[in-house]
Amino acid sequence: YSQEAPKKVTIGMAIHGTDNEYWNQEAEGGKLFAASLPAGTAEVQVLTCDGDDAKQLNGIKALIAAKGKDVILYVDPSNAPNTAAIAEVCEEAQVYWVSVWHLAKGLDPTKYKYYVAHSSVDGFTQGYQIANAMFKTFKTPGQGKILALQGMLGNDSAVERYAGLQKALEENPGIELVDTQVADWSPQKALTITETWLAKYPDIDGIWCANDGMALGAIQALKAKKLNGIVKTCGVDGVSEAIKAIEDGDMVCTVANNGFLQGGYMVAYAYAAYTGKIDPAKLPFEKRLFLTKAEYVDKNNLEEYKKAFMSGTPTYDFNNLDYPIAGPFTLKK
Amino acid sequence: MPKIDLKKSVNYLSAVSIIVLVGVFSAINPNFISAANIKNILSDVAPILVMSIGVTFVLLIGSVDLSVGAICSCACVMTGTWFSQMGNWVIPLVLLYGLLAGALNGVIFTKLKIPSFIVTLSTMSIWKCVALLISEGAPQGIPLELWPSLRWIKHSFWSIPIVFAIGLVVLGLHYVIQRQTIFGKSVFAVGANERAARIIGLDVLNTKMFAFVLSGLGSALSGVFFALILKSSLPTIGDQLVLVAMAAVVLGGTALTGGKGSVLKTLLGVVLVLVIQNGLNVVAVDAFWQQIVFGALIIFAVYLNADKGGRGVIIK
Amino acid sequence: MGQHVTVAEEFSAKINEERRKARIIDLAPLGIFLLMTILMSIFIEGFFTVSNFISILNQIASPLVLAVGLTFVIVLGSIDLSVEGVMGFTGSIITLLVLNNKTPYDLGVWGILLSVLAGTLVGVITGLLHVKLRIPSFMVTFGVASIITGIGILSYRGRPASVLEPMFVDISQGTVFGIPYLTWFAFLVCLIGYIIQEYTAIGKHVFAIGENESILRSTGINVDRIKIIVFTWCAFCASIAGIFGAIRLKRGEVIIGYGFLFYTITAVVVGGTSLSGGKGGVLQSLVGVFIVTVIQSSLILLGVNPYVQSAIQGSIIILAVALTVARGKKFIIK
Amino acid sequence: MDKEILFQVNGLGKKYNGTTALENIDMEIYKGEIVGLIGENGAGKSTLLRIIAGVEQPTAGTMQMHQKPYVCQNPIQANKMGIGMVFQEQSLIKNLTVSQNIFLGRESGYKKLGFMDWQAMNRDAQAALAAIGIEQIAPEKKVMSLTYSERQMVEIAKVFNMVGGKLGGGAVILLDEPTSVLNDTEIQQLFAEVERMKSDGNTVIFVSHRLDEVLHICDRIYIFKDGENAGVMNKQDATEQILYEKMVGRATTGEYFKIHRQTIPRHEVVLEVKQLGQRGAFKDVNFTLHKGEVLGIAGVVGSGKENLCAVICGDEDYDTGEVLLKGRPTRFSSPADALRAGILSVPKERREEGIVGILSIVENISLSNLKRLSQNGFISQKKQQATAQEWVAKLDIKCSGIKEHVEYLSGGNAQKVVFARAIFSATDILILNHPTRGVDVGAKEDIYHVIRDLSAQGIAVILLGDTLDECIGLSSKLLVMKDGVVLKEFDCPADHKPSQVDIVQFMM
Ligand SMILES: Nc1ncnc2c1ncn2[C@@H]1O[C@H](COP(=O)(O)OP(=O)(O)OP(=O)(O)O)[C@@H](O)[C@H]1O
Ligand SMILES: Nc1ncnc2c1ncn2[C@@H]1O[C@H](COP(=O)(O)OP(=O)(O)OP(=O)(O)O)[C@@H](O)[C@H]1O
Ligand SMILES: NC(=[NH2+])NCCC[C@H](N)C(=O)O
Ligand SMILES: [Mg+2]
Ligand SMILES: [Mg+2]
Repeated sequence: YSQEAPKKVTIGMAIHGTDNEYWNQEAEGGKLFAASLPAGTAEVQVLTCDGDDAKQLNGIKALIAAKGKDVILYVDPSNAPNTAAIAEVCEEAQVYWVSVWHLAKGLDPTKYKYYVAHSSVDGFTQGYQIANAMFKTFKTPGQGKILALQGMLGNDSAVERYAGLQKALEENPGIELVDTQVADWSPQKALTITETWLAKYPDIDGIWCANDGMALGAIQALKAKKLNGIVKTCGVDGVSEAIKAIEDGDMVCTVANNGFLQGGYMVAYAYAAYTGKIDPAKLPFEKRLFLTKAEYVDKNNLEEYKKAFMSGTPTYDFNNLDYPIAGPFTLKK
Repeated sequence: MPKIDLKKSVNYLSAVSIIVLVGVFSAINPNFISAANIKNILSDVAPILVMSIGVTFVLLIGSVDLSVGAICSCACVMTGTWFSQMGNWVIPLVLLYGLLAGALNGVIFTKLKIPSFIVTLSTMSIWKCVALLISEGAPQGIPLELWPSLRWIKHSFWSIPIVFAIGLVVLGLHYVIQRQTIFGKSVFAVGANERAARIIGLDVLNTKMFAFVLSGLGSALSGVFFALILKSSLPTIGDQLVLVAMAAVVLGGTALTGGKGSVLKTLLGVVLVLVIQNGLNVVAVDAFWQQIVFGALIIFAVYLNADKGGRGVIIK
Repeated sequence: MGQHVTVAEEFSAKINEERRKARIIDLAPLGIFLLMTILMSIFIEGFFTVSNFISILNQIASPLVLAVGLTFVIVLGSIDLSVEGVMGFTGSIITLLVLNNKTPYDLGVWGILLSVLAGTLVGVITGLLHVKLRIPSFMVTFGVASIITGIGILSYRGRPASVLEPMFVDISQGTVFGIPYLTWFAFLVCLIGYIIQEYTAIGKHVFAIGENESILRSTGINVDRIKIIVFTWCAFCASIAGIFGAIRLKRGEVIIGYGFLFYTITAVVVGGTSLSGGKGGVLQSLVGVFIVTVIQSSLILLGVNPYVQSAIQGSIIILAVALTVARGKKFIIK
Repeated sequence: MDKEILFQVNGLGKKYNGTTALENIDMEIYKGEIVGLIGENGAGKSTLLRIIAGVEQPTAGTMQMHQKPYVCQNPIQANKMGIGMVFQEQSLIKNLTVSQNIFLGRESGYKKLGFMDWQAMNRDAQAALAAIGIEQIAPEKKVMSLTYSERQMVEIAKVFNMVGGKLGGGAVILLDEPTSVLNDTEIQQLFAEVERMKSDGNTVIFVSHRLDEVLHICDRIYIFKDGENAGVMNKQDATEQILYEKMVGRATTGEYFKIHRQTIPRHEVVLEVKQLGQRGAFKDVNFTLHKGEVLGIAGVVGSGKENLCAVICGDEDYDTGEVLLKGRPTRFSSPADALRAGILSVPKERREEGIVGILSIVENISLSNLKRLSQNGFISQKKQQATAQEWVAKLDIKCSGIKEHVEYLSGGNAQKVVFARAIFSATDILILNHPTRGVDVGAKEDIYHVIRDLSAQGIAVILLGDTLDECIGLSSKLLVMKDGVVLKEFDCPADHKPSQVDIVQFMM
């Protein structure tokens, strides 16, 4: 083909899978950004990994092999340590990339030329936040017994959010965590476990769930015993059904991770570096690593939230790269 | 006898599927057969290959080993976690672990006479637990400052990554075991007709035992590979590999019913699976469609390999 | 020579002993189940309560239905890895067909029938691919599992629908004698499976195929047809389980099937059905499902550390099976 | 006899990609006769029967029944037309009941409201068994709990029943080596039934390697050689000698059991058994086995001889007494253990215990002695193949090459492979359990030669003969067992063999 044609960039969106609303939002965010570019200059390719580090790395290498340097990557890492391996691959291939959520311990993106930016949502804070909110809704606020449903063992988000719960428990000595189980993010498992629990702990005040899916499973078990709304639940993610559950009073709160925003803006960072609009080396630390906003949602701000996010896809001005920066990020040592 | 040779070549029909797929993929995107991508595929193949080779022997005796994924995870975690203290010396230790884990399967299987499916399902859950305990439930990266001592894993001879080269050596060893040792011959006899194997005077119990040991060893090596390539300890890395490894072995042409197959065929099976996986990304199949296309291609590939000769042969 | 006991007498004594042993071994899973139930009732707080039994009966519905289908496939000597996929697929599309928050359809009962039909059709295709293309069932169902999961996800494009259909609430919360409707329905499916197994020619042919397929072929029996029927039946059962999942969760996504494959195979094998075919049956699987479910729910009740839970479950299963297998010198175990 | 032609075969041929199993076969079969079919192993007998029974399709030629063209796609069609076959290898489903087996594939007659009426089926099965004079087998029993000979009777009952509707109308019943697993009483029972079928106007085609049986019961005898029709004789014109010559293509070389080559056992005792007993099988068995000796054990099925062998070769355990190997007490934990000590058995159930069907001849021959073929722990492919080649030639194993899978060999040739392996294993003691079952006369002679060679080398043999004749002819000492105990011991020197009558009186 001719040299004159504008270079077409492939935006690789490395997400976990297509079977979850949030992950699809990330991919959609990438597509929103691509749509904001002149037609024909960018295409989006979605890579899935199902939580498997090897599959994620292999997919990224395959994409780079297929498209050469005209690739930019958005990575929602299967696990934190994978960012280090990906950083190495991208550095060698000279491919600009960004990551979200997790960062390998000891990895400092600003030491890399092609690792443009990393943004995260603070899983620890999320777990902490929903726990505190839930405790406040108990008959005697701050007093009661709770159960906890954790996400998949060995998964970063699961670990972080659970640590958040632990901190909340420390600060609320009136709350007793009577039991905790792992439901692997699965509503089905959450349903089963909750059913069993309800046989043993009929007088429970709340169930802390590490994500909305599990909370929704637990709610079905509660509904069968007509305990929904009486036993409080909470989750993280902000999937549409959880919002509905909050509206119905079955759930106390959730923290909505805004996939559109993360996907769209982070890709915008990578693209800006790719086109030379920004030089990562010259950006200060806090503009390369930052926390993005997660929307805490409960009964009080439900309507606002729905207006902003649920009726249609949000629109963003991707030229304003500072927009998603909501707080400072600290590197784990 | 040319006739026999022809028959034999039919045994390696998976090669045809590979060639067909490589052809299709490279027609869609010529970069598929670029040196870089071939290198990608080969290094992706290595960990699954070493695991599948061991699994081949277990399937050859007609049993199953569901614990390979968990042993792999556990090995990956051990390597990743202890690398900071032991450096590369952790590798032999982890291989020893794999050997013992395989032997444990073998002992429970042969001494307690419990179906292998149950034995390995149970040890799978035990090793999963151990992996989580060692890693304290979360994936840990190998500290960046230690990376220099891991450089060797990225070495490659021309376009052949060192991991694949090691995989080939392992394959070669197993091929010799399969063809030229008493154990190898016994494996086939035990798988094809255990009653006869016993009467013939073969050591059935040790054969079974050894098959599980090899499977454990291979899985541990694959865990080591994952830890070194991904530079982290991942307690769930093996979860999805059990079915993938078994599928690759069967795709190569080794029968689940035992007694028929070869580790060489396993190489083809593994390559086939990873060519499909890699190809789907290289030719940019939509994510929503990837699983669908993957499944369809697998069925198509097995169909190409299926022995259409003997209608009398029973397919289970 | 002139002893009191002749060899013939010894022989009949021995045969009787063996028969007795065989009967005990056949009943062993049931014994283990009862023993476990007793021990757990004594030692686990909250186990011996009506509400716990109901919760166990509640949980048993989906795996039981799956196990009834899978039993036939395993007795054939084949395997079906696609049950999770079919379950997720049916459980997803049904939520799009009844009153829901995503699509305009409101087909009610017809939606249920339609999705069961679709799921069952997958079984027909699996069976056809297996016997016509002569691909081992392991591989066909491995492929089909991937395809059908993909189609399931595609059907709702990653954003699961939630069910608004009031019938679902009624079904999931309705009980007879305190036992949920769904569990009754699962028992019904189990009964149908048992009747097929014991009182139809096909049921017997399935066992015969597992034992020695070539004899059936040379008798002129249409073995292929039977296999297709069995895979269809299995997919039918998986579809029912998918519907159960959707009814219980009021939400359709493919992951409602995840984890059920090994759960169910384990239950079938623990019950006494051999993976090499020809042996076992629906009632055995019923017991197996109870054993595995009771273990699982006890570990939850005990509040065992989730890390260690699966390891304990594994060890108990080994012990349980160790007590139930015949272990002669010549006994062949694969 | 009115010579009404019932079934006709014209120019029939069968090729299996490459190998010719049958070529240009012509046969005429009359109503109400018993036709014998003999031939060496692999001569094509089973193939012909399978084609007639609809299991396989011919590649050339035509068939006619009642002067009308007979084309048959499957055995059920054949049954409807009045043709039924008892297969050479057992064809019952072990986990089904006797009645379910008898009516396998014909269940539709027993449906009541869509469900099976097992009672009705059991009643009919009882009747089917009674029709051939069998009362002691309960139709609701699972086949796996039956003995082999009971299973054979069930198979025969099944086939008789399947073509039963045609009784009097001229049915064809094909029996492929039905007697090879039956004892004498059962054989007599079978023959009586065959005669009855014949007198009802049916035809029986009877395949056997026991020429005396064939001469006893058949009216005419077809002889096959290498897939071709080598002649047909009337019973009156035939003798064992003539039949033998026709099928083998050469005359018998001297007397049958090579008695002139029988050696006198050496003095050295290799195995001694004292008061040996296994609960419910046998007890108080004593004997000594010398170097170079052939120790025959005679007895009907169930006399305990099979279990005795199983104990000696390490497959089963004993409960009382002791086994002394070269003077040392031993207890084998497995056949592998016994093999290390120098004992190996040639099992009776060839398909199940003797061969590994999906492996090649090469592998099957070498499996018991891989050590001998290895150097530094690695097996030499060359040696392995050379060995196989040697044995294929020595025992005249008919095959398309040494890489052929043993499952594709005829029954007799498969047995030769098993035999080759046993000898090649170079053990001190061989247990030969029906070593010539289903082996043709020519090959039998080869095997007898080999047995004599073995004794000459000093190898001790424990023999459970396929026939009593064989047992007497080959052995130098003979134990007679009945109901689990040794009733009598005979010396069988080459010049002074006991007669069958002497022995049978202790067996029955
Ligand atoms: N399915 C087959 N494929 C290839 N060759 C076959 C097949 N069946 C039979 N043959 C060939 O046909 C020949 C005749 O076999 P057949 O079984 O009819 O012999 P037979 O006379 O019954 O021998 P035996 O006395 O050993 O039972 C054999 O040499 C064999 O090689
Ligand atoms: N599937 C097959 N493929 C190739 N050859 C076969 C197959 N099945 C059978 N044969 C051939 O058919 C022949 C007949 O086998 P079969 O066991 O029926 O012989 P037979 O006449 O009963 O011999 P014997 O008297 O030795 O028992 C064998 O020689 C064998 O080579
Ligand atoms: N892939 C298989 N189905 N293999 C068969 C394993 C059978 C094994 N003996 C069991 O019962 O567990
Ligand atoms: Mg024959
Ligand atoms: Mg024969």
